[in-house]
Amino acid sequence: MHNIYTSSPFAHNNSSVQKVMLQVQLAALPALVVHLLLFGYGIVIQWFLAVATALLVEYVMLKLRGRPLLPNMTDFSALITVTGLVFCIPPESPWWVVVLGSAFALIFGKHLYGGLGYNPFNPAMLGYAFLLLSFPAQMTQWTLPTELTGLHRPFWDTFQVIFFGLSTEPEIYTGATPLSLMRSGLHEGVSAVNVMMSPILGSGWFGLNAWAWVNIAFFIGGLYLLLTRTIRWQYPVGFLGALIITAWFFHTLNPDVYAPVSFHLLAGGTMLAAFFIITDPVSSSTTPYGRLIYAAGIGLLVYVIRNWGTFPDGIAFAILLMNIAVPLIDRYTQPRVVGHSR
Amino acid sequence: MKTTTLSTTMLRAAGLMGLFVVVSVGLLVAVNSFTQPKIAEVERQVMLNTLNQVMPTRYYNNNLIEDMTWVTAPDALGTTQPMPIYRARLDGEPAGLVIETIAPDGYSGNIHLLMGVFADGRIAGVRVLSHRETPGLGDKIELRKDNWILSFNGRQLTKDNAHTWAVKRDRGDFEQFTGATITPRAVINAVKHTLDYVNLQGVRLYE
Amino acid sequence: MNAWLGILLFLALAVAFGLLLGYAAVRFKVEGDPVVEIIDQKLPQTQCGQCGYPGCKPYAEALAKGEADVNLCIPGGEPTMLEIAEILKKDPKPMAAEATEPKPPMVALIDENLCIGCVLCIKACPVDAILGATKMMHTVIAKECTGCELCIPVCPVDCISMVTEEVSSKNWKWPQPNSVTRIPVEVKAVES
Amino acid sequence: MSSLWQQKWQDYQDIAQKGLWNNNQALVALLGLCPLLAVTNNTVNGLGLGLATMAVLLTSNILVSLIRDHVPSEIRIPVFIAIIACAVTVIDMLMHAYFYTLHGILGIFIPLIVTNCAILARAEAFASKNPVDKSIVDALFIGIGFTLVLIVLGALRELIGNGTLFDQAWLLFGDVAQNWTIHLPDSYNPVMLAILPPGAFIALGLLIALKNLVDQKVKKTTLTAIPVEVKPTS
Amino acid sequence: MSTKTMRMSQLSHQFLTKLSAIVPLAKHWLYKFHGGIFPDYHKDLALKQPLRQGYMPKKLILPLQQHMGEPATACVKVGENVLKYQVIAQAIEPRSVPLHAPTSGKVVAIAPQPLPHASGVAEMAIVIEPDGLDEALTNPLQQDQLPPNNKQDPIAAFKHTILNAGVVGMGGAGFPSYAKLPNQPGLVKHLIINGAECEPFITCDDMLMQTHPAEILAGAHALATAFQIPNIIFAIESNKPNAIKAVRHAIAGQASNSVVKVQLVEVATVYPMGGQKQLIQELLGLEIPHNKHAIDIGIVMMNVATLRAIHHAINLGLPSVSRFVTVSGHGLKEPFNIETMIGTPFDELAMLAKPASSINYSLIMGGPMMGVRLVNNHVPVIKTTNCILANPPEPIHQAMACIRCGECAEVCPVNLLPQQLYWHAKAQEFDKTQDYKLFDCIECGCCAYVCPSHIPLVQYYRNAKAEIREQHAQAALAEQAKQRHEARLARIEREKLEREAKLAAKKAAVKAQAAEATPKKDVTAEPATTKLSAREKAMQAAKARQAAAAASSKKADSAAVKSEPAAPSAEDKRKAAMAAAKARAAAKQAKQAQQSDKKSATESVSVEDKRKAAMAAAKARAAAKKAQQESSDA
Repeated sequence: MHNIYTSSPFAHNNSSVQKVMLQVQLAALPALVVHLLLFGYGIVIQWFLAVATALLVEYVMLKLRGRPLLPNMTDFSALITVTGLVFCIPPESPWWVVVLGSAFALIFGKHLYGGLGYNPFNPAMLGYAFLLLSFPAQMTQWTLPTELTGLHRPFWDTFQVIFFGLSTEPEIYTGATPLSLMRSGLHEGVSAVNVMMSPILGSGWFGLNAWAWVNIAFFIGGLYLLLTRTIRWQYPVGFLGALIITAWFFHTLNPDVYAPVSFHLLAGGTMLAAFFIITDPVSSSTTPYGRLIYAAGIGLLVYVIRNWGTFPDGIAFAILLMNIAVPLIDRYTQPRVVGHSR
Repeated sequence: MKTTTLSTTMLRAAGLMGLFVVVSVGLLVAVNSFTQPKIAEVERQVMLNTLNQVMPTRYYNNNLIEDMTWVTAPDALGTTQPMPIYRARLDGEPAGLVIETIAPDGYSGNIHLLMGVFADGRIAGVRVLSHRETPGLGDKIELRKDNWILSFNGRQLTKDNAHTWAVKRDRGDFEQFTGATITPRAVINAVKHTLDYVNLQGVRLYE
Repeated sequence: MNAWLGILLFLALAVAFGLLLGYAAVRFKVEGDPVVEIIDQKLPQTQCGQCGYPGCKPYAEALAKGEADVNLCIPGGEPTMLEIAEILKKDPKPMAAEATEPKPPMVALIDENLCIGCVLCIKACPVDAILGATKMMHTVIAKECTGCELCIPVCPVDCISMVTEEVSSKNWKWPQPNSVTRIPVEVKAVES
Repeated sequence: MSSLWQQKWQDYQDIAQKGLWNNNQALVALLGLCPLLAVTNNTVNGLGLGLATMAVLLTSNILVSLIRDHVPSEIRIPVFIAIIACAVTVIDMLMHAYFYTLHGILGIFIPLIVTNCAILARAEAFASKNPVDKSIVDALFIGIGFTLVLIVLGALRELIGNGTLFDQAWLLFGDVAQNWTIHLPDSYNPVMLAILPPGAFIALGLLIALKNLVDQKVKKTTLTAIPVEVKPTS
Repeated sequence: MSTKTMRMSQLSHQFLTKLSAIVPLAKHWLYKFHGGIFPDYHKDLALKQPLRQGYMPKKLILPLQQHMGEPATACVKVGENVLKYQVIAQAIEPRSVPLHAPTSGKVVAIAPQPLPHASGVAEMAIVIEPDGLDEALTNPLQQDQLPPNNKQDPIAAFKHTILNAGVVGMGGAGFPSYAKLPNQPGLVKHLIINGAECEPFITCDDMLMQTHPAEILAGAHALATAFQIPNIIFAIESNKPNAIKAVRHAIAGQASNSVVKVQLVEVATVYPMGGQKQLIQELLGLEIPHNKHAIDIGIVMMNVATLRAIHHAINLGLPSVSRFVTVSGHGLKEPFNIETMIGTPFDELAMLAKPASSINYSLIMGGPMMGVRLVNNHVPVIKTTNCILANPPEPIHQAMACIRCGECAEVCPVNLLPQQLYWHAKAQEFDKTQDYKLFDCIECGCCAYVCPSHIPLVQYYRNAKAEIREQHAQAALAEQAKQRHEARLARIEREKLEREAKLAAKKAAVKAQAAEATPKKDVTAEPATTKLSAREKAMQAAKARQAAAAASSKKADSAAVKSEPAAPSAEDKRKAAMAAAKARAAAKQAKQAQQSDKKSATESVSVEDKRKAAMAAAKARAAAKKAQQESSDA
């Protein structure tokens, strides 16, 4: 039935969910390129695998839930979810890792809650946490940058590795990420400064390691998102601010045991989280102050988990924990409405 | 009228509750006295089974559980607390030792180990009693998850082969686990230190 | 020895608590039933008697005692049934087929040409919303009519009809956009 | 006479159906979830706890039903709790003596059966209002229903999370069960999340959803719900 | 404020204005309130054409309801000839203003006509066919014949005049202007002349300020003089340079002979600058407290067109019969501003602007942000109509799920959380919407304008507000019904007691008579006491009757009932209730049978059947009543 009562306004600024999502996807491109240059073709294959999974899962779930395919399939939110996830998993992990992760993220993280807009948890991080808990062995072995191993694996080889497993010794070109390196180094009594000197952490373009370069690429993409006002400033400022302050505090306290600020900023998924993951509006706080608190909480938790937790990087768990706190944060950070006293 | 209702209600409630509690506690006392010896017996048996995992019965014929002493060796056993040592003897001669030891530098805290050492310094067996390592990564030290722990069997520690007591990444003989090198390192070190201690002490531990 | 001590200790505890509970049971007995008032607040107060009770309050009392089903209030419809079920912690029951939706508000209108002034409707009206006297024409005070329809069957000349309030710019409501998102409470089984 | 028996039979069937399905303590009433979620990372653990719970339930239901007319209402809860606590402690001691290892694995969850609200709920809601025979039937089927959920949940989680089924069955069934364990092929990569605590919640959620789905299908229902159509807003 | 700080603020303002051309974000630093948007204004469309005047419509439709408040009451008859300025509908209810004939002509109908309202409902209107002569009444407002008590009081006289002139707020909401003003002098500290006109497309105020600045100022001065207002601020948005120039010139021209100097303020161009709350915040830094009006903090804000109408009423003695209207939109080839009579149909005006294609789409009354899409295009210009917008329909965006991006909260000028409001409004959780201050929403439409999911947010809020209002109204009605029912029960109870008392008295009297008839010396005292008690009872009954009468007239409280003596036993009552319920069930069955008959027998149900069914039902009911009475008598 055509609804004859339509309400003002009859004008719109022509923004749309799709445009927002595509903007985010666009901003992830520099990181994709850097990743591709430094870690080989793995990311591309994983990305296509993830997108194919996402399409299939979206289709099946929408059919099962009896929802129309059209606006829901094309909102590109699943694309952003799996893109976030793909950057988190080792580029040459077996194909079923990314497939299971994407499927879990979309089914359990989104559709079972009622679809886009109703999910309390960040689907990408839910998928990542699922993978990390379920397949820790696969998830903690990161492909070493080609710079370091000197192995520039051709596309076809990468493809074979992902789909049929490895033929040669894995130790040669997989290893620990800077964060796990730092963890095990510190564990064995090596001082943080000395860990920083280790070849994996220092070798690369301009003396920065591959992971740092990916982070920088994310930072550049993130600045673009900030400038186009696609994301709110509270997220990166709160998150990075909290991380910098805590890291600086502890590093000043004891530089032997606590890694410097620069290390925390350029290792693991810091920048990915700051500009691409925690900025997911659905699962984050929705009030201006709330966003700042939410982001700062994640920054703090990331530092805590990195230093004292069971897993080397704490992005996923920090975000999921703060997701739980969102309703509370929202409740207590409502802005003062004009005409009301505080 | 009202006061009598109140007092009768109160007395009735108190009496009934008292009755129930007396019957219940009486029953418990009875069952307890019946099961207590049985439990003690089972506990002993279980203990023995555990010890036998690292010290097979065919190598000794004394009462392993009774022949126990405490030693304190913070450097070797990873704790300042005294740890139990069970002495296995074959016809009165020293046959081997079963030692509880701790690897203090596990990824998430202490790893409690039980190891059996023959009198000649060969390892009879090592088992993990308890740990808090990451599931899927470090927990392969459990026999239920992986056979890795069996790779200690029959090993000796000499001056020449001390450097082989390490994971392959550190140019040793032992496999490491994908994604977790800290845990096997910790276990290997703990076993190595304990073995070192046993070799050093020699027959003194059987006294 | 220990066992006896244990038994004695528990006995003492049991007796003490028994006394306490007995005392509390007599002294802190709750009188009266505030639930009636709460339910009465939720009922539409049409006083129509369609529930089989002579008014909203009696129905509320019956509900509080657990004597009545939660689904009897026809004018309140499903929303009221759900509220009652919620208050009484009972399972919702489906409404009779004609009453799943609350009816649009209606008021009685007396056709003044037909009215013979019998005062029967005045007697039937539960809220005294009909004015008139014997042999005089009657009229409904529309503002006070609850739309209970009790006056319709008693009228010997069938001069009363129910009319809906006309939509005007004053009482018109913005509809919810695409308002089709009602979630059902009861999934009705269809016998196969 | 026979009609009386028929009536009883009918009642028993009714109670059984409620206990197993319609009022399943784990899937419908959502009672006793703490032990349920904690121990079901393996089929045998689930079965063990289920049987222990059932034994307690049976004892407490019988006793409560027997004494129901003699206990004034103000002290009924303490008395019920006393009965339950007593039964649990006895079973705890017996398990300690005869199933030592299983007792060690189930650990604190055996004593915690005292606080399993399913048991107190049955005592209060059923046994204290019904004769002994019905209470026994109720306890049996509530217990079976609860145990079945524990087993299914345990099997599901063990299979997905560990790649095995009936692992450690000898803890409960003795040495005959040494090779009851079923292993999935080695190429299967266990999804470890399933045996971790979050897996318990997810698996239980899925089981509940499945139960509701079956109920819907059984009733041959037509939904009166209109799915949320996203219509063009003009 | 010293000149130095003023200069500084001017400089920084200029800098920010320049900056905002490069950095869009800087636009937000140019004004004081939260949020706001910068839509495409399209104001030049209608401004390109000169003002049109003197259009004589073929027919004038004058709805009795032109504004907020109660409708006026028609005081002319069909067929009557009316003159320009003649009162055709009177203000009888409070919060109502009279309606005047905009031109001379003949009343051709007084009937429901579609209103320029979102609902599209038809309501009573007077339709006048102009005779083209435009004959006017002289001295239409008869200011010389003020009511005696108003003569001394300038404020009362002022309010009386603008009420009689039918002046209502012409900016949008249409609040009767007299009702906005206080009754005492000195209460108003600031008069704000609202020339902000922030909605896209609309330029009628702009045009008015360009063409009649002196009249606006004259109206303001009249108001300021009557109410002794010390401060007048004239606010114009910066995107109306010609209007600013004209007004500045007019102020300069009047400065010498006016009491209060008008302060002209150029405010930033941002939507919704013209909103009352926003403009006050911008100009004075004050917020209107929740649930209060501007006048409560000493501010009166008037739209420029309203002030002109006040000038016409006070200084010229003319009622409000015409207004400036913008006719614009992308569907028109020659958009324009026009001074037209109230009652001119929209479609006639739209045709004047040479539509690009036939207007087979809905016109919008007002601007695109807060306007009303019409259900029917043949509706008249009313006193609040500022714009007729003809925008051909655009491709429809499907509404998608809210992603809580918070754009809406960023632009909300009253700092609400529209995303949360939407969530709860959609779920019909009205308590929660009120927690999130739903009623502070000004429905400006900024949130929906920026919503990337294209959710019609404002409509959700409008729906929620309407539902809440209805809920409140219904709760009040239910409470009233309950009280009346209880009062009735109390009355019936009392009447029954009275009857019983009477009966007892009678019986006693009869007995007493019988006793007297057979006199026995030793019991002479007895009948006397019986008599006495009978009389007492009768007196009690009389008292009870009085009390009942008083109580029922006052909707007696139940406390009075409880104090009545000897209620019938609960058992009896219940029996009666049950019997009644049974009978009712029977009646209901009969009714249902009748209804199902009705359904099956399609349209043509014989009256006979209906009657029979009704009779059956009535009989059942009578039986029920009887049963009730019997049991209560027992």
